[in-house]
Amino acid sequence: MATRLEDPRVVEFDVRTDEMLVNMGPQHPSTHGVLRLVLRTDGEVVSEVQPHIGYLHRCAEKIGENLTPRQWIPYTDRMDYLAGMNMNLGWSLTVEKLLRYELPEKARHLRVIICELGRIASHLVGMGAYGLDLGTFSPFLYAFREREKILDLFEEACGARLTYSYICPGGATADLPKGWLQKCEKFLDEFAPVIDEYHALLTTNAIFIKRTAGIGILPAEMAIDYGCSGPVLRGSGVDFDLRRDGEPRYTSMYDGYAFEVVVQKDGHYPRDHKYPPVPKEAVLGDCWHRFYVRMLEVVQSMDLVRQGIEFYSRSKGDWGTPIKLNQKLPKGEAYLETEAPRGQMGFYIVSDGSSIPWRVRARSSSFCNLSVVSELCRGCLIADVPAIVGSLDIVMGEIDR
Amino acid sequence: MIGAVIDWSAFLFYLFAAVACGFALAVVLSNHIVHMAFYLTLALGATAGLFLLTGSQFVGAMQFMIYVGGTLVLLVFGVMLTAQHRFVSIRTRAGEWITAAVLGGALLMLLGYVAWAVPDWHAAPPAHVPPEQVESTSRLGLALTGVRMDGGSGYALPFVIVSVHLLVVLIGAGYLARARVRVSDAAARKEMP
Amino acid sequence: MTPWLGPITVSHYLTVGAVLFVAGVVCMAVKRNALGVLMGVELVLNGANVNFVAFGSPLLRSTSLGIDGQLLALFVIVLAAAEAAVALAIALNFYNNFATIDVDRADELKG
Amino acid sequence: MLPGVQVGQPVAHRLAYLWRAPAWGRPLLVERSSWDRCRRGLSIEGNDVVEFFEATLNWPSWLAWTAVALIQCFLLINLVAGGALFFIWLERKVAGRIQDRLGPTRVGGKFGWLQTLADGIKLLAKEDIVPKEADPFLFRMAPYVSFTASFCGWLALPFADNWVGQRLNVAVFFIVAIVGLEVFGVILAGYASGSKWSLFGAMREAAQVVSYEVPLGLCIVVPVMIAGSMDLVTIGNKQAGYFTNWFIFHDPAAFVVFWVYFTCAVASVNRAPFDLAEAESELVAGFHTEYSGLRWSFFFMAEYGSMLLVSALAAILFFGGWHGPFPIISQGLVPALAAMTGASVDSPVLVYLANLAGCANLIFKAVIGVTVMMWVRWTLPRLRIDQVLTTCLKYCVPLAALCFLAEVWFQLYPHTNPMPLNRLQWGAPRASIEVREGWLPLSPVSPDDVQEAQLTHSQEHRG
Repeated sequence: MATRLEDPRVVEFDVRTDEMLVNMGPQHPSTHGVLRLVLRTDGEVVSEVQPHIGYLHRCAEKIGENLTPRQWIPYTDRMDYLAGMNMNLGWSLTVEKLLRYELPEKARHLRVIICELGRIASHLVGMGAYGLDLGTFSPFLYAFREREKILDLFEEACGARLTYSYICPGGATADLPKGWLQKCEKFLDEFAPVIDEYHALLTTNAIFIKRTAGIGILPAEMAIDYGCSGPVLRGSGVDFDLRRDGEPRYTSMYDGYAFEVVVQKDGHYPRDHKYPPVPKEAVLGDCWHRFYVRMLEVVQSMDLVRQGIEFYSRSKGDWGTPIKLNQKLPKGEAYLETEAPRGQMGFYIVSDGSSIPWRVRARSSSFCNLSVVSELCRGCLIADVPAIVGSLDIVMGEIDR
Repeated sequence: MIGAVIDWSAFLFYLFAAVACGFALAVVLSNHIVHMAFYLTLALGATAGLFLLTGSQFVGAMQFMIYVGGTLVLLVFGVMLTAQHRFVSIRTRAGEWITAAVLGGALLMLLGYVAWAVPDWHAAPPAHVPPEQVESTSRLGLALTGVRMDGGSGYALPFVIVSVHLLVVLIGAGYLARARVRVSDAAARKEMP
Repeated sequence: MTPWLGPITVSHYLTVGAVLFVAGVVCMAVKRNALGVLMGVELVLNGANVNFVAFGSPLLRSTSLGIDGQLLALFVIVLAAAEAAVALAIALNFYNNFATIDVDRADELKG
Repeated sequence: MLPGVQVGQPVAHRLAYLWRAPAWGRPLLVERSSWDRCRRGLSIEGNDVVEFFEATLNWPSWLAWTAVALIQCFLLINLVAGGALFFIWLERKVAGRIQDRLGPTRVGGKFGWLQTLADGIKLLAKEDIVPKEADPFLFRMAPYVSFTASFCGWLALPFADNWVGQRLNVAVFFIVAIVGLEVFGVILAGYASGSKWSLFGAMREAAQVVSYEVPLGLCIVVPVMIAGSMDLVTIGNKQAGYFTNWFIFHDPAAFVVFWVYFTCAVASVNRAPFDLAEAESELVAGFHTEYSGLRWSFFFMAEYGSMLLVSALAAILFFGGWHGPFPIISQGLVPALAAMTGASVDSPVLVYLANLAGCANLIFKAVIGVTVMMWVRWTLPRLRIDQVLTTCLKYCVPLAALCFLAEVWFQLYPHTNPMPLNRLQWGAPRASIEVREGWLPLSPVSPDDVQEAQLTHSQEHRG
């Protein structure tokens, strides 16, 4: 059978150069922390990529088996350190599931507000850093400028800017301070026009489209096979979002909220009419779509925060009482998955009846998302490797734990 | 009086000549292919300086542009493509060196003798040269299109022949180093049962 | 009059050209790396060019070649570029087929 | 005579006829000829200063020439090095402002003027490391090769009328050729570093610069064609007067070709979005991954030097060089000052002042060009290597070639003629052929002259 040029396995080459093994990382500007990618290259063409992980391993799960659930909260912050609030939430919900704890209404809305803000902050970093991976520096700082405002809000609520330990089993450590909601609304009003700036600098930029559209195409089946989740999965056109499709214990948090899962249906994204249309070079599942899904999720989260503010200010009661530090856990196990900014974040807890869990386990989304790298990077150019890895938006703290 | 000794054009000539000859010898004597390419660059750059000294500014700039900037970059590119460890320095046998040195020395002596054999060639240069005789760029350009104001023959046909030749070379080099289709090793490995 | 103190004449340039030429010839003869041989060719062509330009310079000799010397040098430069491109393509092809760049091992008459 | 094609008289006349001056051609400013010093081969400009040294200070001739050469080198090297200091500061300020930051604010007062100097001192104090796998000789040489190439281009660049290190009649060509040599340092650095990332950077640089030299060369031919000379002083002086005389506004082809030139210039000096050789997100730092300290800063001086050089070249080729948007030198400043002070129009002081203003004008334009490059760098993502080459071969080369052809058309058929096609008469040559200055040194030539020249030439040869 004659090999045709369109065959994806074909690598075109001009001059035979010997294959070269190149270490991209663990100290490399665009591997998002301490990821090490071993590239087998033939000139500029990458024939194989192997991710090597474990440089940030801190035994978080083992530590969790020696601390009470509330004591382990700060360690969850350090998993996906760009979305600490969402990590707190996942763990808290899991523990609450084990405890069969019913959350007060106000705490539910507080958690929605905080977690969606956390999602915005996380996507802002993902988006800015993606610009950095493609060689443009300014959007990164524009993104950080806005993220800073979110961090200010968080700081006001919980006193910390990166590792919050704010949401905890039973509710949150404190209620939102006075005037916080107004500040939050002000932020949202200011932030809305800035998104157009990002679209101008990145989404619709000709060079950006050239660099991302049609690159690193992840078919929906492959995404499902590898267990990808979050924007990576939805970027491939799979309509799946745990906020809608998850367990009732999690989805009930979003009861009463109106939102639409960001995924391409019939060639259109919800709300993409507000933005310049999908470029014709873009193929569903490529880097551009993953990026675009994140951009739209930012808008979606802004909507959710606005709704949450409304619900929160209308609801009565308190923000929940955190469980005791050494709360006895019922014998049994609980597993719950939440939709973190990077995808499906699952926590598993097994208790033998003491206050310290017998087994703690985290299922991180970045780990599964990273595992497709070697599939996506086969036959691409070296410059595409950061583009592809960046579009997966991985956080090593979550992978290595 | 030292002022009589320092004639700048002579000084520059000797400078460029020394650089050109010295690095040409270094090209011969060096065994390291990348070093050779570097020395060759310097030698050819100094030759361009010599061209400028004779008033042939266009040829000098051309030497920089095409030779040093184009051909040599191409050469270095080729060197880097093939500069595996075992090919960086391929040693030559001593016998070859001796033969080459004897023959080269003889050739050099012959050429050197010839260079100084004709008295007219080292007679004193003209004291005054009118500028329009030195300024040659436009005359060169016109000569290439076949117009000669000094009555010599034009170069339109050679120019066209060279153009066609370059086109043929372009196609030929592209054909020789053409892209080949190959299945990547990883994919091939996967194919194997 | 010693050549060192007198004015620079055509003969001086011819001497430089001779050195470049001989260096190129020796380089072509002794180098076993195909690209080294190519560099020798470039040196030879440059040696010839120096002569052309020197004979064509009105500054050095009143009965000079005129612009014909420079024109020939130009043709040589352009053709040298073409020659280098082809030679490089051949060298790379050779390297692709034989996995060596040593010309002494290019003694098979098949590709 | 050497073999060649003997072209008959009529064709010669036709060609010369085609190259005659367009009707709107501006009279050329009177230039001092540098050819009286042709005897020395490489003539050194600035003979006023030499005369001053010789006549007033009684210095011997060789010392005067040496002193002048040294002064020129000193000025140029300070321009390049000081320019690098300034531009690195400016880059940080521009980047800061673009990114909603302040940039340097502390060292040297409110605006952080001395930040680069402080960095430079820090770089000087750093350890000079040569990696174990590196080729030490080439590793050490490479930054100097880059810097030398970038610096040499300045030798032929005029700053004002006849303010030039070495006036060459092929100055444009020379500068473009020399700027292309900077790639050598980068390739050597990439190879000699013994690092795979550096090697990738070097390979990319080689491929990129060699291919971008083609459209760059085509682009500079357009203003050269308009001016009829490759001498930058002549090109600059042909744009004297108001900004309407600038070559960028000469015709549409020149306007388009400027943008192609700018793109190619950005690519050939390795600035974003074409900074693939040092793409930090892919290749760590590309060819200078293994460099630190002073050697590393030499690469940066080379980069900023080349940026300023191509911008200055653009200013001369397209934006009137030292001639401002309003007449400064010839029609403006000098007569005005002369009228005010009562001095003669040729007064050296006035000419000097006018040239100084022109020099500042040129540098101002060049700095604007560099600032635009910075603006582009901090706005756009980086292209991929295949896209860079595609941009060159698919867009820049055809566009430049088209502009070249269009410019030929504009040169052959002046706008003054309502029916341009009737110029396309290959009929009888006119009695007297006007030849534009710059194209031919022999101005007005009549067919008789040519015949006579031929005759005398053949007689000379027979005799």
